[in-house]
Amino acid sequence: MVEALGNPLNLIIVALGVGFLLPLIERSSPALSRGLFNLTIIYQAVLPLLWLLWLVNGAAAQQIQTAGIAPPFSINLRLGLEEAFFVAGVNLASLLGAWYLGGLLRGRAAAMSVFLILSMGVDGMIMTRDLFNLFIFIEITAIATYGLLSLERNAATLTAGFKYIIATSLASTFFLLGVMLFYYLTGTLNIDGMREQIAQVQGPLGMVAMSLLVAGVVIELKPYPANGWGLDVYESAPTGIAAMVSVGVSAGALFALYKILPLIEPFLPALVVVAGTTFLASNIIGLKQNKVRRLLGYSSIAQVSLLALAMVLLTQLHREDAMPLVIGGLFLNHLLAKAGLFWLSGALQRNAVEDWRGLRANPLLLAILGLLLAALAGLPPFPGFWAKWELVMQLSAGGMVSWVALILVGSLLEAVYLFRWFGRAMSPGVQLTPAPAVAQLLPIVLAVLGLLAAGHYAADSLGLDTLWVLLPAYAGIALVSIDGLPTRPKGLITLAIVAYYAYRVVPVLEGLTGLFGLMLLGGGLLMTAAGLYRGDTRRGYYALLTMLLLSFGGLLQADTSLEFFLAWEFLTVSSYLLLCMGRDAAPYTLAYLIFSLAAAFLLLAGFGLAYAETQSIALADLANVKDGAAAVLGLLLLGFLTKAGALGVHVWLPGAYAEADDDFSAMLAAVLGKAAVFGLFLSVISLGLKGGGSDVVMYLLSWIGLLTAFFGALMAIFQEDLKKMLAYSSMGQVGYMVAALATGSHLGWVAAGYLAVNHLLFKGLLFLVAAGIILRVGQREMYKMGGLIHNMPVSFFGMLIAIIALSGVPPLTGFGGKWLMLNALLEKGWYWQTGLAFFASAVAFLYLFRMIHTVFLGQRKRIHKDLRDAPLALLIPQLLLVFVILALSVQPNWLVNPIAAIMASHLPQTLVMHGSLMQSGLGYWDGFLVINVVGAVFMVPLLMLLVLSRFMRVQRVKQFNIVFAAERPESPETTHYAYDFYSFYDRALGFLVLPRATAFWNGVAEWSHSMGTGLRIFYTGNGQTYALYILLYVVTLYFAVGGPS
Amino acid sequence: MDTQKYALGPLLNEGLSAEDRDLFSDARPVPYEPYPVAVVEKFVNWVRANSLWLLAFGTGCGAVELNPLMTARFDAYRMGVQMRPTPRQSSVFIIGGYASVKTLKRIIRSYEQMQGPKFVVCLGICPINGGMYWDSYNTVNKFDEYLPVDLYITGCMPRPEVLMAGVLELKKKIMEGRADGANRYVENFDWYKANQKRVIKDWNMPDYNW
Amino acid sequence: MAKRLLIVLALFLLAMMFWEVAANYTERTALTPIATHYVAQGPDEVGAPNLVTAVVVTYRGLDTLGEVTVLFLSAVAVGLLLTMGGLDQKAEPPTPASEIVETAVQYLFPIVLLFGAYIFVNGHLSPGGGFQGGAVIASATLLLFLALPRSKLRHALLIITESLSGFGYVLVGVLGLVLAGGFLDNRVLPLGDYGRLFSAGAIPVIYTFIGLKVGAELSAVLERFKGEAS
Amino acid sequence: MIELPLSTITLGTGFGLLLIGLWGMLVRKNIIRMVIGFSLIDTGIHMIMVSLGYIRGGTAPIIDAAVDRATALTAVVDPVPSALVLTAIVIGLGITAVMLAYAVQIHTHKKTLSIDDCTDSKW
Amino acid sequence: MQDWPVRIGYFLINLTIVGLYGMLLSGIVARTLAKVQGRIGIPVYQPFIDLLKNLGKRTAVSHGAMFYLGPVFRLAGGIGTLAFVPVLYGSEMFSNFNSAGDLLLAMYFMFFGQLGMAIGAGESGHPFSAIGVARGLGQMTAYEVPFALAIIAIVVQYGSLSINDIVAAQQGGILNWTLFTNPLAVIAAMIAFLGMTGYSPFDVTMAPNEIPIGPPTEYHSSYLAMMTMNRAVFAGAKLILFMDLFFGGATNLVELVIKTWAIYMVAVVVGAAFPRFRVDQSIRFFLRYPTLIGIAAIGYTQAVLLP
Repeated sequence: MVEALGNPLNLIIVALGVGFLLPLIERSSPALSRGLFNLTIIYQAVLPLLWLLWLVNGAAAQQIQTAGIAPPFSINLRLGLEEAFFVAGVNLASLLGAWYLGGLLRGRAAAMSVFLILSMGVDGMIMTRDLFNLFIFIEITAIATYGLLSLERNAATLTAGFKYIIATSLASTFFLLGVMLFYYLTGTLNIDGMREQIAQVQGPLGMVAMSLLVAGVVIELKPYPANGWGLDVYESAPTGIAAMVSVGVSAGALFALYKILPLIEPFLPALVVVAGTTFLASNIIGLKQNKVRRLLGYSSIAQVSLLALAMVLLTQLHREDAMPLVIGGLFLNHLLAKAGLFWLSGALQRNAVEDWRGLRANPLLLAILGLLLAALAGLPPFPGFWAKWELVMQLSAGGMVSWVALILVGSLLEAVYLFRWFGRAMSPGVQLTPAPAVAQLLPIVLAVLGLLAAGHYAADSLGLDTLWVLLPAYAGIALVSIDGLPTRPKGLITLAIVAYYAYRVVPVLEGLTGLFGLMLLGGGLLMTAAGLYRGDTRRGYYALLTMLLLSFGGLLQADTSLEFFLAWEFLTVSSYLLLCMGRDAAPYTLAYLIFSLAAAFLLLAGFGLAYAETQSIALADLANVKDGAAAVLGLLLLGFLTKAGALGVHVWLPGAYAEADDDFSAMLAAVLGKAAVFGLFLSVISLGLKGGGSDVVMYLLSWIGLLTAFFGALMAIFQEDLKKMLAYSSMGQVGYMVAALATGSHLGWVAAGYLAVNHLLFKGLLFLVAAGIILRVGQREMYKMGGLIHNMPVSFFGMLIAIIALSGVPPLTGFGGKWLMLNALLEKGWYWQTGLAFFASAVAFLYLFRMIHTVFLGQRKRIHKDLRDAPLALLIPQLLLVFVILALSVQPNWLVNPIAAIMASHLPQTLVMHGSLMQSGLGYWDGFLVINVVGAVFMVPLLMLLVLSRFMRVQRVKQFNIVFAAERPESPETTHYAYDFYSFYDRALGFLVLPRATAFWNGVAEWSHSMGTGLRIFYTGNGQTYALYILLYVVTLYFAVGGPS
Repeated sequence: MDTQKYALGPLLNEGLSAEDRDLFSDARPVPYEPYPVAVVEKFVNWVRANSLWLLAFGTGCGAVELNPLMTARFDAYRMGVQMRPTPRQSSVFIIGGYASVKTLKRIIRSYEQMQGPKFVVCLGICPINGGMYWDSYNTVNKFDEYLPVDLYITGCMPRPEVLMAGVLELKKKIMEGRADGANRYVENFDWYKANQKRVIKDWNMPDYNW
Repeated sequence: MAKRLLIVLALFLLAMMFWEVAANYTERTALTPIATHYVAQGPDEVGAPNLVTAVVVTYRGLDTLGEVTVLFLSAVAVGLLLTMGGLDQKAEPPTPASEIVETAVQYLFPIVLLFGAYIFVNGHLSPGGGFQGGAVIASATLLLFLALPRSKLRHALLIITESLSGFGYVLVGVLGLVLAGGFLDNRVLPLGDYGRLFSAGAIPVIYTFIGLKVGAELSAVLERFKGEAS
Repeated sequence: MIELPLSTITLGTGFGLLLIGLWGMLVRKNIIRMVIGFSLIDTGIHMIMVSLGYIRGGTAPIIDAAVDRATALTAVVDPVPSALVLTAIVIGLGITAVMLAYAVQIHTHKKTLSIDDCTDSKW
Repeated sequence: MQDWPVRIGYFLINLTIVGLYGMLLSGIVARTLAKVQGRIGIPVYQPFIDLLKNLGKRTAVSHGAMFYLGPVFRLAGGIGTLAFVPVLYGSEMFSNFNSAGDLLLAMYFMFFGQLGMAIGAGESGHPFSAIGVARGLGQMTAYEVPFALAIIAIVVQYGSLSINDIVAAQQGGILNWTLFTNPLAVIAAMIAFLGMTGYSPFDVTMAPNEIPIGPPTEYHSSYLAMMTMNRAVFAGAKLILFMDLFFGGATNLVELVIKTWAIYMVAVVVGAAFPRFRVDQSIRFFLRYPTLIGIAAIGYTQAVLLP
């Protein structure tokens, strides 16, 4: 009995039997029919899952014959691992879909049986090994879909349905013709039989046969531009049905393609082009889309064509062994995420993207949406991430670089429109609809859980220490579950977790990673602690923060590029979401994400190229790349530079740094930016010293670095917004590090390390001071402040120390960085760059003075009379940073010696230390002596003034007691010189900082959008035109591949 | 000198609106005493006399006579005289002729912003008795009712040569330690202030412009 | 106009493809190995003289089950589509047919039904089968509707027939799985004497189910289109 | 004059029907006519299918009095395409029925049968 | 190396010499200018009198702690700069604390006083102070470019950042001076020097007629006296630096006086002859020809001097 229940044929038998009976039972007992339906659909889902389990555990693939007669004389089916996987996936989706559709199906036995048979049809498409039988199942699926489409009866659905019928029936007609020609040529209908007889499929008939067969299947996959009909259905069908079409039917068609691949060898290149074009075109057109369902349609088509592309390319490369992960991962990802999103859009009854505003009021829904979108965009820990990774590695190894590029560009575009949607959901707005019923949400939640589980499994299959590498995600999830706690305890919990983690991790790290471990985790902890000043509700903030901080650990501990990339993506995701929490961050988050993802994809491409050459993903083996060293280095550097905000790709930076929560800005600028620097270090250490092309790359890098430094500083001086100024300043500071790294000398790398540590200290300090100011003043526009030194003396002191350290004026730490860097540049012989560095560091004075003056000095506004200093929670970390800066100023060797030792393990040491005296090839610097001399020298005039004050009555006066050309000042606002502070500089050099990069990227965006407009011109909405496209597609395929003999 | 005498508590600054009072100091000016060592005081007086920084504020028609003073013909620089654009750094205030009520207000403000020791020199007849403006509704007649004057240079208008003579006279006075107008102003502060307020109707300044 | 040109071009190119096929097509002179198996072994394995039936019902039984499913689905789909507000109900009432026609139909109707039954019952012996028989039965319904536009079918009966015969078909298939070689094996019943009505195992049974089901479904479809279905 | 084989003629006819049907589907604006076009395509396909299974000089694959089992191997046509056609016909019928039902509903909702007016969703 | 007290003592001697010399220099300059204008001019000791006068002021106001400390920073910056520059070549007594760092240290420490002063002036709340500082800093970024390029050129030329090494390389004859070996660099640096001294046409910071008188507008009394002292010390330090880098340094005080006086007179003469630039004009001026000359200097050094 048990055995009978486990028969895979039951998938067909039970569905059909029940399907036929349902209308009858409905007449006598609706409840019974409903129960039977539920039972069946559960059975349908459980059975393949069990089989999947058995097959994974070593059971043999099932060959199922019918009619008691052996194939090829009868029809046979197969349930191997891949079939079981697809069937299980589809049936799971239909189970959840049925659950979701509950209301629509209730009381409609006919609809229920159609639904059952639809998923049965897809199962059949997947399992059958007979070509004509495949046709039958295609038709079953098609007609079942036609039937279900009619559940929602309005003009749009009906006309879309009709177009769908025309298209699919034409496709199946061609398919049938192809099948018959194949039969004529090979004398069999059995696919395995045909493979044996494939030699017969040649000549003019063979060519026609193949092209018809391919066309039939490919059109089912909705290739661009012959896919308008599919999109119309996605847009207008009931969401549950659209989900089934997107997920189930496409899965069947995809598997059909998989089955016939061996039969159509000559068409593989054409298929690649078709799939690639469709993937790219759909994603470009998706950019223009503002209706969610059609958007999901474009995404569906793109994902399915990506699957097809991967499948065909891997077949071409004969890397079938990679298919389970790539195809399986991508498929599951698409299946659950896409279905989930369709359901969500249905459950919320919102179609226009604009209508999703205000969803952030409901964190659960927002979380679901975010997770599903993240999955769809291929972010970890979801299966799509692993699949894409593996795909890129395999393709790179196979030399298919251009396809890698296409896939990455397409994925990026997809992320753009998906996260634009998320951005809308994060924007403030009115909650339009009441929250949907739990019953409708549960399947979606289950889909999310399924995705997470699948991601975990996929990571397992790559042989990773899954729990450990996915720790950030799990920790995040765990903390979400205690999100109900008050804010500060959550912060303390985060601190405790991360501190323990750091305690475990940091001591293990050595060398460079140790240094960055201290910076990232230590700095992270400090900024987290500073964040405790906020007691307001911050939903999900600490969960994401934990994720962010733990991924620093992942980044540092990564031994392979996979682990590194994983941690990197975790960083991207968590920082993006944290950024989204900023009150007015919505307009800037998308740019942040796009550039972050672009950076990640550049890294991915770089790692792929490296893998292609070394066949290893170990980070240590990066150094073994020889021929492609320059290319790999270039890609990696581009990626990291994008994330670091180098000139040209900096456009995301000011908005992101400025609009994030104030404490998170500090984290972003001071700590997270160092992750990019760490990446730069890694790539330069591994690949920067290879000579040849690498030297060119490094030379370019030095210019990029210094131009970034210069323009960062120059743009900073024109900012009115405190945090924007700091943001540009950060950009400029990172530029110095980049330039120092580019020298490729011991001195330069010491300089880079030193600058990085310093930047962490003073930029963290500045952002924390800014947080305190903004908290008290409630403003970011600096000219609306002024004279706050009297209210916030400690904050002033912090900023003073920070700006002296930043400016590079001795005796504080900043000078060490400048000295090391300039020495390194001069030693390298990069004189022009050195000149630019001087200029940039001089320009930095301008914004530094402007910042401290407009905020703390000058005239205090009347409304700020009673402001208090920042809360202690903010001041303590500030004072700590001040202390560290001062300590390192007194003894720069405490910092330089370890860094020099670390770098000496990579390069011959050129920085020589004699006690506190440092010597480069050109100059020398004794930091300890300098600060002592300066200290002593400072005492002389101080004492003098104190003495003089004894003979001079010094009257402390107030802010309006100034010489004002014999008049009295009327108001602090008009007396405070702050707005457009450097207007003369603007007149002199303002032409340099016209927003060219922004204009360029806007142009790119606009260009992509108009490409979208251009590409979607094919979608006329007319069914007949679509039919014509299909016809043209068929003949084009034929003539493109072979044509008449 | 008895400091108690001047510790009469903060100024009331009644001319200011309540919110402006926070923005201006309400401290009372205090007179300074000579250095305890007489030699030092004498030396410092000599230094003061030889470094006369004029406030570049032409308050009336006489200002036109100040400019030739610095040119090649008269070259007051050689006597240690130079113009300073800010009252904070000046030590000599030359009232250039008649003082209209409107200007008087600015003169007072500028004078109070100068750091002591500071000296006032009146130029021409008008600050003495009003001169040709003696019955004008908007010109003060006896300037020393409003600010302490250390030296008068009479004439209408006095030529630069006379001005230079006046400078020499002022030097002499300073060296002798008799140019104590600043302390007189502080010691009789309430009387001066009352006089000032009597003529200046729109008193929207603090009582003492630090 | 451009579109028209494009259509002509597309069809021309398609015609070129077809021309390739037609020009290079050679008529077969011998059966394929599989067909040879069917012809040589079919009568023994399946016991049906009509080899097409043997192929349809047994060798490619799964296709046929699928085919039945397709028909079922289309009936359901038509039902779903036309349940509410089918054809315009406000159309002019059809002119009644003449008495001769009405009378003739009353006589012809059962005969046509019977003929249909004959066709599906004999499907394994002579040309014909479940689908053909079912179609004939449906044609009887069509005749009825044409002659007597106001006539109604008994809906319950249709559904019961449809469901039970479909289920019966699946059941026979499962019996094949349990009792004989595999799903849809017709040898659950003895093959019997070659060429007899009660032979070829379960084929006549299956064809009966199919015939009933197809007849019922097509009738139902016709009724839906007629537009007066409840 | 070369004598055309029988099946070539039916094959050609089938292709012809297919092309005519396609013309109908692509050019005719009326949905009903498009459905008719589809039926023609279907019929064409069926003819092609049968033609491809034809064996020169073969007869119907029914082994009874007319064809004895001994000679059957050379006397009958391939039964498989016939069987497949049977299936294909039914499927075509099913699709046609659904198309017509859609046509009915579209007419009900839009009061038109012109395919050019069915552009409710576009991009 | 001597003991600390000795070094400090030497430094104090240096400081006094340079300070007095700086004060005297400003008197000389004023007197020279007066002669140009056909006047008798001040006595050369007038700056000392003015300084003492300001020290002898008896009242002062303070706008806050930073205002109070501003002149301290300023003077410390001047003294510190001097501390990091060797006054006479080859003399231990006059080498100051040059061992603490090289040319870069001196260059960057110059900003110390300016920054502190700017913050102090900012606290005064006077808009003219802020405007003056903004202008000063803006112009500073501009003249810093030709100056830096010139410095780079001579660092390339002499292969060292150490001031002592650079001076050493120029010993042995007038033709070894940078002035003659690398004239382009010297031209660039001297134009930058004009900006640094703040005489016209680059006196945008003080600009007595429009923003009287820029950053120190609120400073007076002893504050002003300390700033005057700084002007002397700082100018001295800068002149010595320029002399060391471009004019062969000095081995004795007479040489020092002659050379620095000559360098200073360049600025004075130019200042006497030109009217003031607008700020943006000044910035653009420095970034045009002087910068080009500086670039050419590096190119010349690399192409002609190094091989």
